[in-house]
Amino acid sequence: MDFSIFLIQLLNALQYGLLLYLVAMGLTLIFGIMGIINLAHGSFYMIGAYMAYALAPLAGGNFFITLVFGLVLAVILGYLLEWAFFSFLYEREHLQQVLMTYGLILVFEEIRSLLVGDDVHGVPIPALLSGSIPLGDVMTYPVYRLFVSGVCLLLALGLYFVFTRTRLGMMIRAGSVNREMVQSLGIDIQFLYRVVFAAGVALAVLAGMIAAPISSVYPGMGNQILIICFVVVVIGGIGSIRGAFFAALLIGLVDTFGKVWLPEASGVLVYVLMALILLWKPSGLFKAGG
Amino acid sequence: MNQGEVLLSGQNITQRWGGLVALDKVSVEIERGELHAVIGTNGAGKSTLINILSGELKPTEGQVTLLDQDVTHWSQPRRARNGLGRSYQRNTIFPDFSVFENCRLAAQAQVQRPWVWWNNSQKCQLSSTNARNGIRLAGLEAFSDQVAGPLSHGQKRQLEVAMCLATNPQVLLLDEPLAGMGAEETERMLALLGQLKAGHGILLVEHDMDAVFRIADRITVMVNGSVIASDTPDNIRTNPAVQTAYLGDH
Amino acid sequence: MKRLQTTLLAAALLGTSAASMAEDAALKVGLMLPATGTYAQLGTAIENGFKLYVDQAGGKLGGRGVEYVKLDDESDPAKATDNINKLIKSDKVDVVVGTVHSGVAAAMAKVAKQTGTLLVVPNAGSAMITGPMCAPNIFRSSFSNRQPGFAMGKVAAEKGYKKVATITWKYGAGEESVGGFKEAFEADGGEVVKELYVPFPNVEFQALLTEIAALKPDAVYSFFAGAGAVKFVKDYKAAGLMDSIPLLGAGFLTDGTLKAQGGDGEGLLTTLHYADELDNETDKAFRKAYSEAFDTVPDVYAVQGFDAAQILDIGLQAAGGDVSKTADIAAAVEATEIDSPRGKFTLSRAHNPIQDIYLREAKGEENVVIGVAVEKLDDPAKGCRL
Amino acid sequence: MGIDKGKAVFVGLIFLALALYPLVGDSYGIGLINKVMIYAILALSLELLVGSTGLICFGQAAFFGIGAYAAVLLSPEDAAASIWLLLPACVLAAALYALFVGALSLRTKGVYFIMVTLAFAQMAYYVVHDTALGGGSDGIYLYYVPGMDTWLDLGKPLILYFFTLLFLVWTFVFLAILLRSHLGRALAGIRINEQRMLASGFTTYPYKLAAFVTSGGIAGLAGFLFVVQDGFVNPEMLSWHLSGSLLMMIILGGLGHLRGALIGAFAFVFLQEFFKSTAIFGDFAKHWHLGLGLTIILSVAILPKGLIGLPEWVQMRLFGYRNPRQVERADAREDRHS
Repeated sequence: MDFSIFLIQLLNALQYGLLLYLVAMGLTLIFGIMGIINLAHGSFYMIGAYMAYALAPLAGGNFFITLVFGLVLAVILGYLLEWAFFSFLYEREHLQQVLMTYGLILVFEEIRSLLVGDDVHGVPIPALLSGSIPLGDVMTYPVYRLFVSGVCLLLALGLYFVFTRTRLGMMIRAGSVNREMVQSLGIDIQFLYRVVFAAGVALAVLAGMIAAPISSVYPGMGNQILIICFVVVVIGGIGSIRGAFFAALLIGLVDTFGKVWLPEASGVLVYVLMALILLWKPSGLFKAGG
Repeated sequence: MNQGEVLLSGQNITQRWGGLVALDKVSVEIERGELHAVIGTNGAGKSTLINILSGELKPTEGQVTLLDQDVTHWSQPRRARNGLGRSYQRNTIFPDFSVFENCRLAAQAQVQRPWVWWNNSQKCQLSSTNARNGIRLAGLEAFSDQVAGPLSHGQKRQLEVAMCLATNPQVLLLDEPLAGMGAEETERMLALLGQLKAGHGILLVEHDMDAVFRIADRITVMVNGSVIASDTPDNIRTNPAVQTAYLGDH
Repeated sequence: MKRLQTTLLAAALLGTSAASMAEDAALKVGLMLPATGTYAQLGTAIENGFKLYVDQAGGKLGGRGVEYVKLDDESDPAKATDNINKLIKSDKVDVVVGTVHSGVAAAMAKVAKQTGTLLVVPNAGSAMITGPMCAPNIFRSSFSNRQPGFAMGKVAAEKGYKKVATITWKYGAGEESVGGFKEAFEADGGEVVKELYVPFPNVEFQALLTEIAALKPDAVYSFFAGAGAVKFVKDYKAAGLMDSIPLLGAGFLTDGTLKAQGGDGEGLLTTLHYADELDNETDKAFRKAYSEAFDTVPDVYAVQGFDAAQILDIGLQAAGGDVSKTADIAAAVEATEIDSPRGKFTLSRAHNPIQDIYLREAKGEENVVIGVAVEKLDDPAKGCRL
Repeated sequence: MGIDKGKAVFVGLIFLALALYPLVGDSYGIGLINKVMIYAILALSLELLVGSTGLICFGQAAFFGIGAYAAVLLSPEDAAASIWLLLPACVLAAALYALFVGALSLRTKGVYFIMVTLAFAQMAYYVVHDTALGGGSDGIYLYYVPGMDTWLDLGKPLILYFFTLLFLVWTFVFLAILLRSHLGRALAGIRINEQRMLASGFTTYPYKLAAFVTSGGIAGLAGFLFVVQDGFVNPEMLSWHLSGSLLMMIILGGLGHLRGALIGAFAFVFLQEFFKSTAIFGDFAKHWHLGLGLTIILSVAILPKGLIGLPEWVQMRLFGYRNPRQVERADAREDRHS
């Protein structure tokens, strides 16, 4: 593999990893803060992608207006779901959370089927970003993929700032380490939960929406990303924001280069990686709240 | 069985959490026939100490000796099988089991071939005998067949001690056995502790000062991870350092 | 002795009357197709096609009225045996039609072979079904995975490509399709320089596209379907490879996916046993009727459903509507040239279509036929002992 | 601990009903009940982990699938395998993988354990799906049904039915005996309060590992039976959807009771059949996942104790009556969690 190809692969790995980070982030937050293991998180990604498709006509086909629409809807959806469903899960055991959110996946998929059908849909790349940059002699790199990476990176930085520099971030970090402590500090825990949950949903929905133009939109797309996000969260350390970031990039690298160098084993590789990391550090690379 | 023999000791135990020093070169000794109380304000390091002695935590530095053996690197269960029993601040009983079964299960840890899956555990002589022994010592004979969950709080604390005793320990580490007890229950527990110390060494972490000064043979006072005094109750009462650091605030 | 004779006679009489009863009763058709999950859309198209034929035939197959029993196979092979058993043993269907997923179809074929129930496979292209699992009572109205691949191998060689890379999902259908391509292409002097595989049903292709760019082959042969096909074509285009390295594919790459690909599939050459704008009257009539009945344009899956019904009709006509006369049904079907919207085709001894594979070009939302890649392409049916 | 007579009679009646069913059932029914019995064995294996030991394994399907794949891969291609060799081999294969997974995943706790077992199951899934070993996504056939010389022809549905029933009863009795042994009691103790078990001197890790391996082996047995019945394996047998369904079975029946797993397996399959039924739901049956999903959510929300707890639940809702012992137990539990 010559060097320029290697660099391009690195770019691919980065882009995939960053997108994973965006989805896994919500998963790890919701678990870290609220103690809920949410299997339906992949469904939010799926919902996001379908929003990018279904809301486009309402937004006059403008991708960015669709994004804003979708985000607003996502926050509302997250808020309502927390109120109507997830708030009942806090005191439940993990097993019950697993099953109830598993049931939720089935419900979301069927509602999707009823509302938009089972077709595969494409979402056009916004004209502004539809160009591509030549890389090497035959290959070009689409600007939109760079845009996705850029958005993910910006969000990662933004989240890092929120977590380390703001009062809300401190509350969230404290909450993921010690829930009782937050309560005893007189913080409105219910409000905190709703904010975190809505943010988690919004992140997954956003990931789905910006991924839609490159991934297209199809039934069952949420389940695929869910499992891989679990791996990200486990490797990074449940509840760790930094961990999710590094683990997602690691998975991006292993997946990308695995496909090229070890195609036979590429499906298994990420799980082997996870096994090795857990052998070394049974609770992931980073501590909760970090 | 020599009264006065050192059963369990911790030497120069230091525990650091990152930059924070939770314990700074703490040394304690527990002798047979002695009830040794550790007191201190919240965050003084009492729980950390008891966790290190029992094996739940590995100290950053220092050594733990149990019955003349260096057990610093032993796991908690291994220490437990070799004569170390402990209770927790919170009840750690099995609420759905009978009082007897709670103790029998604890005693079962001593059974040599636990994987023999076809034998009915209820017919195990060794664990049943030890369980009954623990129940008798803790004075719970009347409740032996009752389900543990509905017992009163005091009885549950007694059961906690009984479960420790069922494992045939030489040393008991008791973490606030009096917490949340009424006056009558406290008296019963104190009487029980008084009886037990004859054959055992007991380390008691407790907030109830009156009780501690009534029954302890030796009191160790901890402040901010260090031992500031370790002496008889009478001497502790008059120790000026203790008065300013601890009793003064009380 | 006399008593025995009477008994036998009575039994014979009873037997015939039971048989004629069965012929009068409605033919129970079990439609075991995906209603949920990734393949739900294909299931609907097949069902529509099947029903269209039956409606055009006056609601009858082989002279018997038709009654449907539908079952969602969930594309889950682990449940497939139970599902088809339910249709056969509990719902007592006479015929089973299904399905899309190869793994499910393989399990169905096994049960059909054991029980002797008539089975028509309207999509799954697994070599197993008309290979080791072939049986007189099992028919396929679609294709074998090898067929479109083989045809494209011929086309690629004719176009003068020397070095070709292949890319597909790491699963049965993909490997068989690439195998077919390789067989034909290398027989005609080409060389497959690299076989690339993506874990199924992963749709993250970027790494392998970069690999293709590094290899710089003369062309790329690909086998993807559904969502994977949409994404692959879009990614291929976005990577800038579409202009420098021609993309070839089995027809599923552009069937029912062109709209979702949003123009990125324009001009793609694919091979399949069906195409848009075929110049035959059956197809024109079929398309018109289908559009009117279901308010949508038919695709290859609808054709396969339509032909599944047609195959059954031909066989049952010959057997007088009696599903138990497997030999008669098989003989009739094998002897008949089936007048399909895809053009006329016959069934091989192993009951796989011997059919023309078209070379098509994607134009707008249609795959327009530009020629026949291979005429009357058979399938080797390895392992079939018929 | 002592065997409750009422429960024993209840379970005995279930087994009796299963033994008598072939007298009334048609061939479809026998096949279906056979399959449900296999799921019941699988659910029992999971119950040992989840209900008895408190280890929430979200990858049980992997052991099931590995047992099944072993049955196919270890059978000679052109002859029937002897079950004397094949059955132990399948159990062993599944148990070995369980040993590997358990040894690693038991180092983790709580949610980690759930996710890690899930991920290891996915790993096994990809191995059979992607490597030449497993025959890929289409799966592999078993052409000859394994037998025991000539007198036990498992190709005959009725013989297979009683063969499966025998193993179901065996599994149940085995687990019932195991649960009252030292090992079983220790597992119960670990479920309720591992801290106390450690403090009492139990090195809990080998106990948990023993449970994990035993459970894996039983799942492998179920996998073997599945292959004998269907003659077919496919990677989807290892999918996480099946693992999820199994968890649902045991919680639907009633967690912490062996008979819960038994009831749950039957109830779950019945529920699926119900929602899929076009006779009841017409064309909407195509969206049967919706009904199933809602039922899962509702049953976990309303009936956390499962169908076993139903009589008590009805009593409480209808008559406002609560068994005082239960109340205090519940309080005791809260006490523990606080």
